[in-house]
Amino acid sequence: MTNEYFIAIMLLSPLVGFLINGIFGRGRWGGYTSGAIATFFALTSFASAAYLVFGLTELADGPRIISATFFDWITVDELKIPARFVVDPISAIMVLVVTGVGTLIHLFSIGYMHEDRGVTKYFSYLNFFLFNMLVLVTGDSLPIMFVGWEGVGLASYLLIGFWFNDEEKATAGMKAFITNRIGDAAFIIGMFILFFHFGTLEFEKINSLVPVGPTLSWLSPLTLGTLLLFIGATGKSAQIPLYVWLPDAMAGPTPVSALIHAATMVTAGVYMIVRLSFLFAAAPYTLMVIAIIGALTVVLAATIGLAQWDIKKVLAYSTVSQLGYMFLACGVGAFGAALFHLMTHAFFKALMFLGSGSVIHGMHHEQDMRRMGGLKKYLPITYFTFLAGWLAIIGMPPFAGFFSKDEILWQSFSSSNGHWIFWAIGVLGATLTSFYMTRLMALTFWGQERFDKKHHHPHESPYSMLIPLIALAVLSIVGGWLGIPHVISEVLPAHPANVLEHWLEGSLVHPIAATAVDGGHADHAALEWGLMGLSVGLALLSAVTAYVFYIVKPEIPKLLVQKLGQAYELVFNKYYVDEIYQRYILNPLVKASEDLWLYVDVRIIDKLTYVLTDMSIGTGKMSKAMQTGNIQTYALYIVMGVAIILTIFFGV
Amino acid sequence: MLLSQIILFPLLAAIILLIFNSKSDLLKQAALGLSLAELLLGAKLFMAFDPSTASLQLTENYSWISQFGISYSIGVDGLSFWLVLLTVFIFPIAILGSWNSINKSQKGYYASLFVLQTAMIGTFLSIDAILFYLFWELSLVPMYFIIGIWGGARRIYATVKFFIYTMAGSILMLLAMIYLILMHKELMGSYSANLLDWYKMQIPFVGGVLLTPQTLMFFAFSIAFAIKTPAFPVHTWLPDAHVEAPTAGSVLLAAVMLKMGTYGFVRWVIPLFPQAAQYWAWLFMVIGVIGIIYGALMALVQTDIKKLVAYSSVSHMGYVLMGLFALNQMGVTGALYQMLNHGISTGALFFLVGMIYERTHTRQIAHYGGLAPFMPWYTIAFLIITLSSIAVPMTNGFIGEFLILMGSYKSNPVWAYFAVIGVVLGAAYMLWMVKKVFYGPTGKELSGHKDHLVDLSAREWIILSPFIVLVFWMGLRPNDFLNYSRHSLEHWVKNQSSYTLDVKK
Amino acid sequence: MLLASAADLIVASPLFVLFMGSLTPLIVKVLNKNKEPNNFLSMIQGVGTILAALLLMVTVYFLLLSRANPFAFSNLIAVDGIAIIASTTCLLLALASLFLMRDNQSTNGDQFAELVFLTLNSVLGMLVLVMATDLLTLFVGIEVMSLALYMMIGISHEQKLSKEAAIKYFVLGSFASAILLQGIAFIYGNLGTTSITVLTEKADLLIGQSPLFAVGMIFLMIGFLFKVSLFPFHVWTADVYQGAPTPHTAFMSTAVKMASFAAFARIFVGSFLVNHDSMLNILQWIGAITIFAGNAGALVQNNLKRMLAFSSVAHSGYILMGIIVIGLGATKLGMTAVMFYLVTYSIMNMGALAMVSFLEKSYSDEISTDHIKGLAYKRPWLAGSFTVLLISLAGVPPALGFFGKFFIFTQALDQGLLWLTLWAGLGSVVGAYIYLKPIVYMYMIKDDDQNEVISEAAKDHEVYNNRKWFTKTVVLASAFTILVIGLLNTLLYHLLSARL
Amino acid sequence: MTAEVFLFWFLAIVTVVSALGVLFMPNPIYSAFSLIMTMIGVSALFALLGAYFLAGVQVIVYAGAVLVLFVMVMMLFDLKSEIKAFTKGTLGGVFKIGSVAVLAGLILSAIMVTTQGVAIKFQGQADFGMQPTRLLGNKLFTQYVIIFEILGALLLVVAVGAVALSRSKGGTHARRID
Amino acid sequence: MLAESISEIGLGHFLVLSMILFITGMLGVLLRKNILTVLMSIELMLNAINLSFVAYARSLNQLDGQIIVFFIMTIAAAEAGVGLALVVAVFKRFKEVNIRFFEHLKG
Repeated sequence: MTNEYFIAIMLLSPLVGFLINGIFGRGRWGGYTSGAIATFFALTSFASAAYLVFGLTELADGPRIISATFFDWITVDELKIPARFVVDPISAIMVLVVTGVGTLIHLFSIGYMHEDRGVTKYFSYLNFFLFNMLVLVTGDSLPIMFVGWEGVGLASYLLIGFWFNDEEKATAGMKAFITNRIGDAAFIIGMFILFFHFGTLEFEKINSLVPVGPTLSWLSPLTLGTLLLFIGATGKSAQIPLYVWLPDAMAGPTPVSALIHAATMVTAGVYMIVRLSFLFAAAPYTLMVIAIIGALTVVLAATIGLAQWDIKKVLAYSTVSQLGYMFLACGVGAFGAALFHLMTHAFFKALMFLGSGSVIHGMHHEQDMRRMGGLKKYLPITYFTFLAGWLAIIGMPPFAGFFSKDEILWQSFSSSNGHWIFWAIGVLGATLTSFYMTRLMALTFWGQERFDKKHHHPHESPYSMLIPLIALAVLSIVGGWLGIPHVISEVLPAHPANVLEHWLEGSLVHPIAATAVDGGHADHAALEWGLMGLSVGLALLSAVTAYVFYIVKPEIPKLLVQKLGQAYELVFNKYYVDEIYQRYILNPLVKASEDLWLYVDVRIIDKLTYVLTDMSIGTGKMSKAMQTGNIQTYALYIVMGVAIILTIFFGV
Repeated sequence: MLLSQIILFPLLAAIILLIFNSKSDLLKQAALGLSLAELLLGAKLFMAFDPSTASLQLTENYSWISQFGISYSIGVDGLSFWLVLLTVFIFPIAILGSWNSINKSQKGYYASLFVLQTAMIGTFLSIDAILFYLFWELSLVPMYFIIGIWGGARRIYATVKFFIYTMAGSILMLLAMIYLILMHKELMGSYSANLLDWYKMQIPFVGGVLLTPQTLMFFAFSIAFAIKTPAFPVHTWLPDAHVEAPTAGSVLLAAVMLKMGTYGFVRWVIPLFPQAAQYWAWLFMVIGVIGIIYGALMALVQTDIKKLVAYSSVSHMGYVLMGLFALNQMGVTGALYQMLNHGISTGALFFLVGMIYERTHTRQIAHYGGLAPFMPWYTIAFLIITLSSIAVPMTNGFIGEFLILMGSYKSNPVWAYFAVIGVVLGAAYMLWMVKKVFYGPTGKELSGHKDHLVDLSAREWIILSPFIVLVFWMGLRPNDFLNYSRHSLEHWVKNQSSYTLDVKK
Repeated sequence: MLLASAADLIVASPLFVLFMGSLTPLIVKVLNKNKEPNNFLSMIQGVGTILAALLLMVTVYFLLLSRANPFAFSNLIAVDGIAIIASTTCLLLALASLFLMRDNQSTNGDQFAELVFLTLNSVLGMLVLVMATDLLTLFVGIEVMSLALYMMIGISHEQKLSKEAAIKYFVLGSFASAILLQGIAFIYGNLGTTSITVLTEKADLLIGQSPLFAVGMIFLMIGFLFKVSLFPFHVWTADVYQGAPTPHTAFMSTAVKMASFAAFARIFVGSFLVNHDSMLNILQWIGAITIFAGNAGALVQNNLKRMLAFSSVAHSGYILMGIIVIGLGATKLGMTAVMFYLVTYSIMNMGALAMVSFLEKSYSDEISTDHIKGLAYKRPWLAGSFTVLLISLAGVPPALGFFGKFFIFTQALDQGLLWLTLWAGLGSVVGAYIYLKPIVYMYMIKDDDQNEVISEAAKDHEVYNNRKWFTKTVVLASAFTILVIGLLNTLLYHLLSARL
Repeated sequence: MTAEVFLFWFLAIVTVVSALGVLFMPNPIYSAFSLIMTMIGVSALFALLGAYFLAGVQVIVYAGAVLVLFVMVMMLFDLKSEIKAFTKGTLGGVFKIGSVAVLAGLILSAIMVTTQGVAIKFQGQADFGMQPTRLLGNKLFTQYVIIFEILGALLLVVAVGAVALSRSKGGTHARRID
Repeated sequence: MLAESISEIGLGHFLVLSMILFITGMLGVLLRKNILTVLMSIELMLNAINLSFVAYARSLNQLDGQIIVFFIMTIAAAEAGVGLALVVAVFKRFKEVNIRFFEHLKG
């Protein structure tokens, strides 16, 4: 029973915070009050989450699961959806990440947002987001997950468009919601397919019904259903082709970008696939598609990231790219690796976003990197924490990113679902990541000070912002130690265990074919070391190159831009994807609607009504024309009538 | 007698108002009081209703036109229960919504509203065909006046179009009803216009052949109901009527009157002509799908808020039609639920549009912009209702659309694939409108009205809060509502091809 | 052989009373040195006479009911069900018309006593017509009714139009009755008698055998088609209804139609349509075209009287459907439906035209839709009643008009007249539009000339109009009846059905 | 060819010719005189058919009363300028004559078919018993008395009405409003 | 056949003659300009009808036909009286007997 209470507290305390701030705070409370309230409820949630996860570790044997069923949500015919929430090893990680990172970001926001007019609203939205995210991760059936799924989308919509007086920002929010909706529509259909195949949408029940062997058919409900769910995931997690909303989503306040568009919400798609690993594992074709899409996204986003000037845009594309890694991991059946990277990425990307927030805050809302540079002496703490994030993302050991990314790369090479091409693409992506991230560092913190010193007085942020930065920096360093690969731990003195793997044991499924390869890892050890070295080496090389380009010889990039010309234009303009969508999908749709309205509604349907009316009126006019007023004409009608009737009667 | 009281009390109220001194300020209060009294009767019905049975309850039966077996026979079951409650619930709010906007001949206005209420409730409760037809047509008259007298600039065009469209459809229905009365005589040996008797008839049906009695009558009824619903090619009266009607008129039109059409399908068409309904279900699903997508596309390009909401109605009612003709329990449950949802969300939307119209006297989306800073609570209310309208989970809209789509998927996946496009488009047009109206810089046209842009008044809060409560209640605990209809719907679906209805003694 | 038996005299007593009573206004006028007595007095005399005749009529009917033989005067007339229903209705309608005549400016002048006299004699003709069981009586009835009517219209105050209407009606009416009479001649020649009872028995057989008899039947029908204004014999209707003083229009469009249809229905009792498809088809076509020509014709009119004239044409089309049903063998049910429709239609149309009569401000006033702009705000009760009447005419339940249509449609469908019924249904949709139009003007369009300076004369007219108490009574009473009988339609139906 | 037959043909020609005179004479007075000729011809035909009383009445009532009335009215009008007999409109005329022709054709053929050519002959002499006129009177006052009475009333109605019509001054004086 | 139909007179002859008169009257109503002539034409039609009644009475050997004719004559006289009264009333006011004068009511 207590567990139920704690689940309820975990879920509802952000909701309570949302309501308190939303209803009572508006226009009355300042940033500190409402921020304190919101942070308190986030912290409460984190505390209960921690308690629950602790409780989970106690449950050694049997299914490690803590669940609570509150009421029956929908009950119609064979469809039964209880409002049931669970904390199991998979969701436990997410719950901790969400509430933990969430709390930190709440804290950060107090400093970042307290001067904003709508700060109460801001905090209520943040709490609202937390609530929905928790529903998403703990929900024990697809529909409940979908509730959170759409709920976080809604929160994201509200927060992106937070400064709605600027129409562009409002538009960005709308774009995010609608793009997500496309994915959601597919998600719904996916749910239907699964429901009518399995007869239930509860995870555990589906798990028990999933066929043993892989389903090798494109048209089987399993493949189709998972594919559609994956399309849903591409919407939420910004993968090709639905990633376009995420860069625009940077219109929101920076902590929001950190929380929603880097750490938590955008990983929901990955989480969903991990959560349903037993299902996806049985659908290898889907996995293949996921891997391909993931790999493509990695490269595409990374290349775009090379040429952006907006610090947040760079981070956004990097997020897209990193999400691509997670999908790649899922695609090759390394669900654990995906979850691992999800977690580490949450740490270091949140860190980097917050760091950039700190920079932006310090620079009085300047986001263009061309007008930064040399900030490390103005923002020392920010710089150092950012440095940790940088090292993590480019995959330098022993930072968090190294372990998780390496796990993915290794799995994509070695797993039976994997292929060396995936590995190659992954390494390419890592190299590019390393380049543009170093570029970001170079442009922002190193080199010359390019900003106008008269107007800009860069200053370090308050402690409420720095504490989260530091905390996240620590996590970015140590976070990866939870999943140290066997090859490394063997050489390390203490032989630290792979905690994560142990934790997730039994909760995750490996692709059926992949299990066979696990044996004889000794043979693989050398290969693993080699590949690891290669990727780290390449990343280093790339980082050095970037350093050379942007610090040592700044004229090289300009030369390159001139040389590459169109290719650069293409990348700089994000491959014109937005323009293509606008031109070939949106504009024709609006045009078609206008035409339909003008032609079908107005010119055909209404016209038809008018034609009928006109026909009646025409008959009326004929009837009127008959009335000449002339007596003899009337008499003629009588005679004609008689004549005609007689003619018809006698059938002449 | 309870049902008769519910039907006839508003009529009595109308008469009371008519002999009221029209100069008196008490008129509005009296109207509100009377409608609240009716709401109390609704509450009594809520207490008296037994959700554990599928049979018809609280029936009353008095002989009326005995020579043709026509009787005053009414009853309620799970299919009509919520619609009746919706009607009694929405009227006091509608009266509150007309509080300041109706200044001309108030007496006639409130009397019309009450007559309308009688007609609507009567339509939902009638078990006799001719009685049903009587209420069905009667509902046209007050609505005709409400739009025609208290409406906007093109009100006469709109109201006449509304009247003629609906009447054209219902004439066919009347003929089919007469045919059924005669057929009952032929098959069963006595005249009867009682629906319960009709259910027992086996109406000849030959699949695919148009000129068989069942198919012909199926279409005769369907056309009448499709026009009222309104389904795709016969929907054009709706935008006009909505745009021109006064706020309460739009609300009642959307919230209750359109339901009369879909309720007709549930109560009359499908159980009476089961084979034809099954045979032609695909057609109506296609019409539903077209309605969903077409309505959404239309809404996407409207420049008038009310017209946008009106076209969104077309889209929403497309879902209902689709759910009904899925002919399985999920679809039909969803459809029934969606009827209520649409009543609540679109009703509330029209109220909201009316409120802003009272302040700015324009309905052009282009004239608005940046309202949110001036009217934050209004914006929140609008947003909540918008979310309900675009079926975000935890609001009522989601439950309805989810069940409908699921039911449709079960009966024919292809249409569900198409229908789901509407989910995306729905979000698109609503959010686009929200963006244009509330966000961005303040509209140029509004600069003169800034003094009027005050946030919600207490009266407006009273109007909106029930809707908001219901949006979440119905979204979070649908079973609280569905339990009242569950047995009826189960019975309806399970015994589709030989549907009969018992009377609970 | 006696001139007539006592029983005969009893049967004819309403007619005698009516005729004698009709003379009283004249006698009073003569005794008053040929000066016009008080209009009110003349009207009261007329009303008294009508009520006496009504009372006698009912008494006679119930006396005869016990004898089970309604015939009298060598089977020339009979007081049977059709007769009692039609004659009582006609008498009541005449009563209402007298009320209107008393109030209307174009009828209540110097010759009101004569007008009352002519009206009562026109009703006398109607009574003869509805009682007629012999073609000769029938013809005589038509002539008495019509000739009196021609003159009633002719002596109106309004000069040009009503004289023209009278001439038109007269020439065309005589022409049509000549055709009818020729028809009677052919029927007589082939049948050997003019008895309608015999005719209905043998018509079925003879139509097949003798073309000339068929021609006779058709001529006879055409005489009636003219009187009840069915296409293409309806053309006079609008002109005459418009030109005639409104009370007379009310009288014509209700009582004359009632009487003519009642007599018309009699010849179909033999159900000869069953075996004569071409005849059936012709009548169906006439019905269908009439409904549409009437409704569509009304669509383009602005003059209320003309509009109601066309609507009256359309309603004749609906009634013809009932007549066809009678001809197809469903005698009792069809007859009930027809009578029901006639009674309801008479009430509605009497009310509607009374409203028009009320609105007329002088003898040459022509009421168009413009005249009723914003009326609802000046005279809410009357406008409301008019609305009820119009809605009833449109056939929207729960007003009485709907049930009239319902019974007709039911019987028509029962006889398998599917497409005709469909057509009639569509026609009534068009019809709905025309009845909505005055409502639109009354309620939804504001009167523009609110601020215009009102002349003294206009004020006087207004004052005068306010005193049209009888007219107002007729409007309100008919609207009230429409609503009440609308709900209690079964009572009326059974009342009629039991007589037939 | 018996005298009867000869007489019939003679009278037929007379009536038809004078009827055509009614139709074609431009001057209404001449038309009226032609009509008198027709009436007399018809009355002779009545006599030929054995309806002697009717023949007499025909002459007295029609030729003697009705037509005289017509002529008197015409004199009242003093119409000298009447030149054209027919209303204008060629197309209308064609329609009128055409439809009348169709009608005439149909009726005549119906007569032909019904009377089987003209083969039906009158059976025997016109014989209604001893005194047809007396019998006529008898029937009139017994069997048909009601119609007789009604027509009496009708004549009174027409008389009063005609007087009223001629006295009606119409719109020359509107009713005073008091 | 033709000779026979000339030399022997039967019902058909009278009916045909009556119809010729009837049609002539009808044409008169349809075509004549003067309203008085129109009235006369109607009288002509009634006369034609009378003729057929009498012929039928003769053929059926009944007196009833003749009685009908008697009544018709009365009615015809009444009709003539009404018609003439109307015409006179109109003439007194408008000095017009052309039938085309009566075309104000139309449409």
